Amino acid sequence: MIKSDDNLLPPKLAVEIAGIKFKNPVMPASGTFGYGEEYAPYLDLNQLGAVVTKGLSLHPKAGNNTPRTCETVSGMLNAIGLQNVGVDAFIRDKMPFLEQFKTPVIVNFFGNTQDEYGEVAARLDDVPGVAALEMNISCPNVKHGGIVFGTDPKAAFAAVSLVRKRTTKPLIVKLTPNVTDIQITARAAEDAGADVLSLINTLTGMAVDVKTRKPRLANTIGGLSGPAIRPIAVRLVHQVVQAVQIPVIGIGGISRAMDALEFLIVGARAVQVGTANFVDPNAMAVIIAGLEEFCREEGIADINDLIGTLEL
Amino acid sequence: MIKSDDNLLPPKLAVEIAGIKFKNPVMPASGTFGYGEEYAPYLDLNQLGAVVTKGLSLHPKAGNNTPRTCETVSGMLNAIGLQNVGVDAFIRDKMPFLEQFKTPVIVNFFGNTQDEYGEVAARLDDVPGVAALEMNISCPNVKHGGIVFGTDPKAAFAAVSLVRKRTTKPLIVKLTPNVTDIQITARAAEDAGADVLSLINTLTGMAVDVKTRKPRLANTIGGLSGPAIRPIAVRLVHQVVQAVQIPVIGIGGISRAMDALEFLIVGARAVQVGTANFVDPNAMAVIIAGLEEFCREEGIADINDLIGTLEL
Amino acid sequence: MKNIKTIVLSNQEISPGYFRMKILAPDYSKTSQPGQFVMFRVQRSLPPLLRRPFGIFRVGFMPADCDNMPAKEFIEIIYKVVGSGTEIMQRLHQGDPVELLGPLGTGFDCGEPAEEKILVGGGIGLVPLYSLAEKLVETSRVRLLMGGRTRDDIITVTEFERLGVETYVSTEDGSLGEEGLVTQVLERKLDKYPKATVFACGPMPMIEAVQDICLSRGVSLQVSLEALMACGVGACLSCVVKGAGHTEIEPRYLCTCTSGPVFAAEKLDWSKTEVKMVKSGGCK
Amino acid sequence: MKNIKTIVLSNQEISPGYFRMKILAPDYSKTSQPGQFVMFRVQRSLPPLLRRPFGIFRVGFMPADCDNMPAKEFIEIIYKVVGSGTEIMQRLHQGDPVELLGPLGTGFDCGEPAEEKILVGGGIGLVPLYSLAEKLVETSRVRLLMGGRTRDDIITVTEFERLGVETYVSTEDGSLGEEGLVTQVLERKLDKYPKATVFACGPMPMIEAVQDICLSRGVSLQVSLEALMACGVGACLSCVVKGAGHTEIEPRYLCTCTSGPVFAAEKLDWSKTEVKMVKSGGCK
Ligand SMILES: Cc1cc2nc3c(=O)[nH]c(=O)nc-3n(C[C@H](O)[C@H](O)[C@H](O)COP(=O)(O)OP(=O)(O)OC[C@H]3O[C@@H](n4cnc5c(N)ncnc54)[C@H](O)[C@@H]3O)c2cc1C
Ligand SMILES: Cc1cc2nc3c(=O)[nH]c(=O)nc-3n(C[C@H](O)[C@H](O)[C@H](O)COP(=O)(O)OP(=O)(O)OC[C@H]3O[C@@H](n4cnc5c(N)ncnc54)[C@H](O)[C@@H]3O)c2cc1C
Ligand SMILES: Cc1cc2nc3c(=O)[nH]c(=O)nc-3n(C[C@H](O)[C@H](O)[C@H](O)COP(=O)(O)O)c2cc1C
Ligand SMILES: Cc1cc2nc3c(=O)[nH]c(=O)nc-3n(C[C@H](O)[C@H](O)[C@H](O)COP(=O)(O)O)c2cc1C
Ligand code: FES
Ligand code: FES
Repeated sequence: MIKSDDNLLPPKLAVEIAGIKFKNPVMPASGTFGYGEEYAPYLDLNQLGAVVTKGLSLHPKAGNNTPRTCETVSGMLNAIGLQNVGVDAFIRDKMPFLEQFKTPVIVNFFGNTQDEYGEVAARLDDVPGVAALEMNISCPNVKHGGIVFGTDPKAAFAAVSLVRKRTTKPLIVKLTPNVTDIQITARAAEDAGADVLSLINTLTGMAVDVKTRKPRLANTIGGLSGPAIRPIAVRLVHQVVQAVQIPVIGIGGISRAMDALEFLIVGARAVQVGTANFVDPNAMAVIIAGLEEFCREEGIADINDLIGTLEL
Repeated sequence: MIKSDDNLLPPKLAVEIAGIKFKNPVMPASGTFGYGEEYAPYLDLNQLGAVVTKGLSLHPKAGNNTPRTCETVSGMLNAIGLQNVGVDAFIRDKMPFLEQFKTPVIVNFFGNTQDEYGEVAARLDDVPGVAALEMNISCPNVKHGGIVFGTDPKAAFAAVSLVRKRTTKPLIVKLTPNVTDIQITARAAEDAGADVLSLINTLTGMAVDVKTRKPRLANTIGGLSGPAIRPIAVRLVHQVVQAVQIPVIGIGGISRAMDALEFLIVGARAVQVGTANFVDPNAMAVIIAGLEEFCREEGIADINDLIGTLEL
Repeated sequence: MKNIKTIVLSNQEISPGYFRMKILAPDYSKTSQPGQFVMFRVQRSLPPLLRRPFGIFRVGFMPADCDNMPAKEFIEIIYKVVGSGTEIMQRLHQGDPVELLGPLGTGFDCGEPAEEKILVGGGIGLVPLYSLAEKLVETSRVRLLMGGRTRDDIITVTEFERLGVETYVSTEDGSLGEEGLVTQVLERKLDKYPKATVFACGPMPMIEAVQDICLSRGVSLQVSLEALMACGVGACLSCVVKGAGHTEIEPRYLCTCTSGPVFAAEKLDWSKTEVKMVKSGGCK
Repeated sequence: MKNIKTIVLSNQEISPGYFRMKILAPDYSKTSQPGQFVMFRVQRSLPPLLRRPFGIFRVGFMPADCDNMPAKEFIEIIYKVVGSGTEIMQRLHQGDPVELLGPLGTGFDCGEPAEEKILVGGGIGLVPLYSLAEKLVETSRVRLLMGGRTRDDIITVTEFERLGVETYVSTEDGSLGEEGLVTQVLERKLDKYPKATVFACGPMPMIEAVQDICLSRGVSLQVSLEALMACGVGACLSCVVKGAGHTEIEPRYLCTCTSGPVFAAEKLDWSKTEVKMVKSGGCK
């Protein structure tokens, strides 16, 4: 490891994943940053490693009834229900805004059948501004009793294989943490042709209003995110990094540079910041600055020298 | 539901589970209350619904290297490694103290093989002061590549079946949350003869010291507990209650009466309080008082009328 | 609209359970519109995790600390202590660091000058009506119908009166003003001024009743809604309400944080149980 | 030993990064022994989740507030700001509510009167030695060897001197007292007083060096250790250290919170890398 010096160049934060160059390893997590434009007044999108969009489906999706979110101890539950404008409206109405920036755009998408996944991927394939696709497999497979693709290694393998055939873009598969052995789904996604894995999506959770005796979410069950889940996310990323050869993006409860560093040290090549954007629209800029400062203080010339340096 | 009145009797908090009468539904979670004597100076053990002991094994167990614990955001990781005095020393040295109290004693135990489980259960079977056994199935099965019993429904079924044969005491099986579908392990335990299920044990997690690049626990991975995990625990208890006929005890992140109520409303018949004991040795007394106050305010004459009243 | 790290200037209890907080807020006089809100970060550390939305009561200036400094621009919010976040807020002191994201959302449309303007406020719902009244009194006759459960819920009425707003107070228990619901008073006023424009903010049952009244009389109505918010900027889709013409097949969700919090009544779907998204309060 | 809900009486920075806090603590004069500690709950709400262990610096009395009230018994703790919990602690004010669980653990054994007593303190490790010194000076000659990295780490030396303790200061950078390690001074003192009893508290490398010295000279040593604690009462088994004779096959773990924090050196396993459980500090 080359030691940098205060008098020398600033530490290099750029990382390369699946052939895409990111100016730094920090990007938003899908669903917490809208289509980018919502946060543009507060944060220069050119500062970010990438922009990751809200999850898109073949057709526009209404989402769940309200209440859709609920704060928990150091976390939040959400059951938005994947409300989105649909892939075509996205390409038509949202992409032009994002193309103004020099930042790679990663489009998150999902389907309720294997074919829907394939079709969305295909429609995005020839959109020039799209740097990569992120396939969210935490969705119920309506053709198989609603079992979530990501919790069934076979369904995950089949869906990823199909998507792989329908896109030439780098394919990131986003894993669900709600499984007994994440190494199995990770390998299934890798074997099916994923270029990158990202994790974790939210952990399923629930909260009850003890006065009304009703669940706090209209959907009863939702996804837990935020600082509370970070130790679980770090463990899962650590396990996945050991199970696969392809790069991994770490997600879950990151709100400070210190948090991002935990993921990089266990071997993530980049990180996504979710709930923290709600708490501070400037969170990612602060994290990027914090990574630079940490590298400087620790004499790390290139952040790539830090990735995967966990000492066991 | 019979409405109580401020002028009438105080609300009834007693619950009965598997034939055991508990004066209220609040008891400590195994491993957070030692063998009872540690907290006796701070809390009248006669106030509690039950005492639940540290997990016991056939032979004394040394536990892991240090550091064994680490605070996380609104939670903690532990990898104590099940250090304990062993079942015989427990019966000889610890039971006499616990027998002084009028409170039922639940003995938590574990094994690294099916036979070890059976043997510990058998040794406890004729100990008069022991009201019930709580079988912790979150342990690696050394005979099957170290896969945790509780994550493998077949291994869980076999181990519980064996223990069932070797004890006449009520048998509580404590489930691990680290599974894709907890309803499957819950039913396996029920089918194998469990009288009661308790959940959740800790969620596996990890934290990294970014300066030293080492895991914060000597064991690398540990169990996450505390308020942070409550939404996950409530969801799992809700799912298990719907999957089985036998009573369920709710555990996970309970530190206030409000928290305990969430579990009771989704259908738990009793709750266990873990990490909160460390924060406040009097936590369980405060929770019991809070349950009584809630019942009074809401006009609930008997806490059993509240159990399982979730409105969907 | 931006995020500023700033400080509390003062924080006082103005009625049991209701606090009024002054926060240093440069530029708000130029940028904020009546009916807009801020996402308030209670403290840098947890809890609470998420920011809390509060209407802007008013924007003002304080004399500069010394000659060569600019006057201090501030906003005031008024809040009721209801849960974990507001419990921490009530203990904040002058000088404590907080963060403001704002001004956010779509505010009131002041409409044509010189019409009769009726403001209907229920409890804490009064808050966004003050800045509106400040603007409306410049051109129109303004009446405020203020309702609450008891007299403790009737706040800042004097300040509206100082603006020249005619105020009518009613409480459910009769402890202040007329006994009964504010909607009774509204019916009477509309009998007298059938061409008035109505602006309402308060608890959902009140808003629904006001909407029924205005709809049946063909009176123009704007309502300011509350919804559970995580981001406040349209990114999380937590705060949606159903827009007019919403169906399961062709959903029309509107974000309260961007399309609202103020909506012209005709933009919303008023079929019952639809708009009551925060009926059960937040999560504790 | 019990848990009390109490208040902060004062909280002041005594050296850069070091604070001294007085906490109302009835009965501690009767119950607490030199070397014992408290589990301190920083605030009722999160964070931090767990309590933080602190040695009791001293127990004292303040005049009663008015005639018919008892004198106010208090304890003092001295803490260094190192992480999330102590960062919140430094902002506590007089009157703020806190909780104390204590007095906990096994303290120092004062040994035979009239022997030579040498106290070795490194930085914040000085804390538990003060109450010990108060007791020892009644019967014995007491010397304090106080070490730190820089002069900022040398605290409360005057107070030891007022007790009649001879103090010798050394700093690694020579900014106060002798330049070098406190162990150099210890060697010289033991050359002079080979029959002394040594009491040491400080960072693990210092404690290990002191142990080497005392062992080789056959000098009796008691050490006060730090360990990561969750409960403080022997229930969680987080804080274990390896006892003398510990092997993988026949483990001998001792709880620092109950068998310690003070241990006679011969009770511990000193084979290297064994006792260094908090080398990397806590978790953030
Ligand atoms: C646009 C807008 C303007 C508002 N203006 C005011 C105001 O001027 N004065 C005032 O006192 N209150 C106002 N509210 C309501 C205020 O946001 C809540 O009372 C406050 O967030 C409660 O926070 P808590 O932590 O004390 O309560 P908790 O119940 O602990 O909060 C838990 C969660 O629920 C949310 N929540 C709880 N109650 C409400 C509610 N009624 N509306 C929306 N979210 C809620 C919180 O924001 C938080 O995310 C406004 C709400 C909105 C949406
Ligand atoms: C018996 C005993 C007596 C002590 N007496 C004093 C004293 O008088 N003055 C003083 O300044 N410090 C003392 N310490 C150390 C003190 O407990 C820690 O500095 C403090 O807990 C750090 O808390 P934090 O939240 O600021 O740090 P963080 O690093 O954020 O704490 C995270 C976790 O690690 C633990 N931790 C961190 N550092 C230590 C440490 N050195 N020893 C034990 N646990 C640690 C914390 O308790 C907490 O659980 C003592 C420790 C023990 C075990
Ligand atoms: C409100 C909300 C909406 C989300 N929507 C999506 C989504 O559309 N697609 C997706 O893959 N993940 C979605 N997620 C999950 C996040 O991308 C992320 O994986 C998760 O929140 C954990 O990260 P965090 O703890 O930093 O928030 C959503 C999360 C939240 C809180
Ligand atoms: C320090 C510690 C030790 C534990 N030891 C055991 C154990 O021996 N057996 C067991 O079944 N569970 C053990 N647990 C798990 C708890 O009993 C409980 O299931 C878990 O902590 C979740 O509850 P909580 O969030 O209230 O702490 C332990 C937990 C902690 C924190
Ligand atoms: S609060 Fe996030 S979209 Fe409105
Ligand atoms: S701190 Fe829990 S056993 Fe010592």
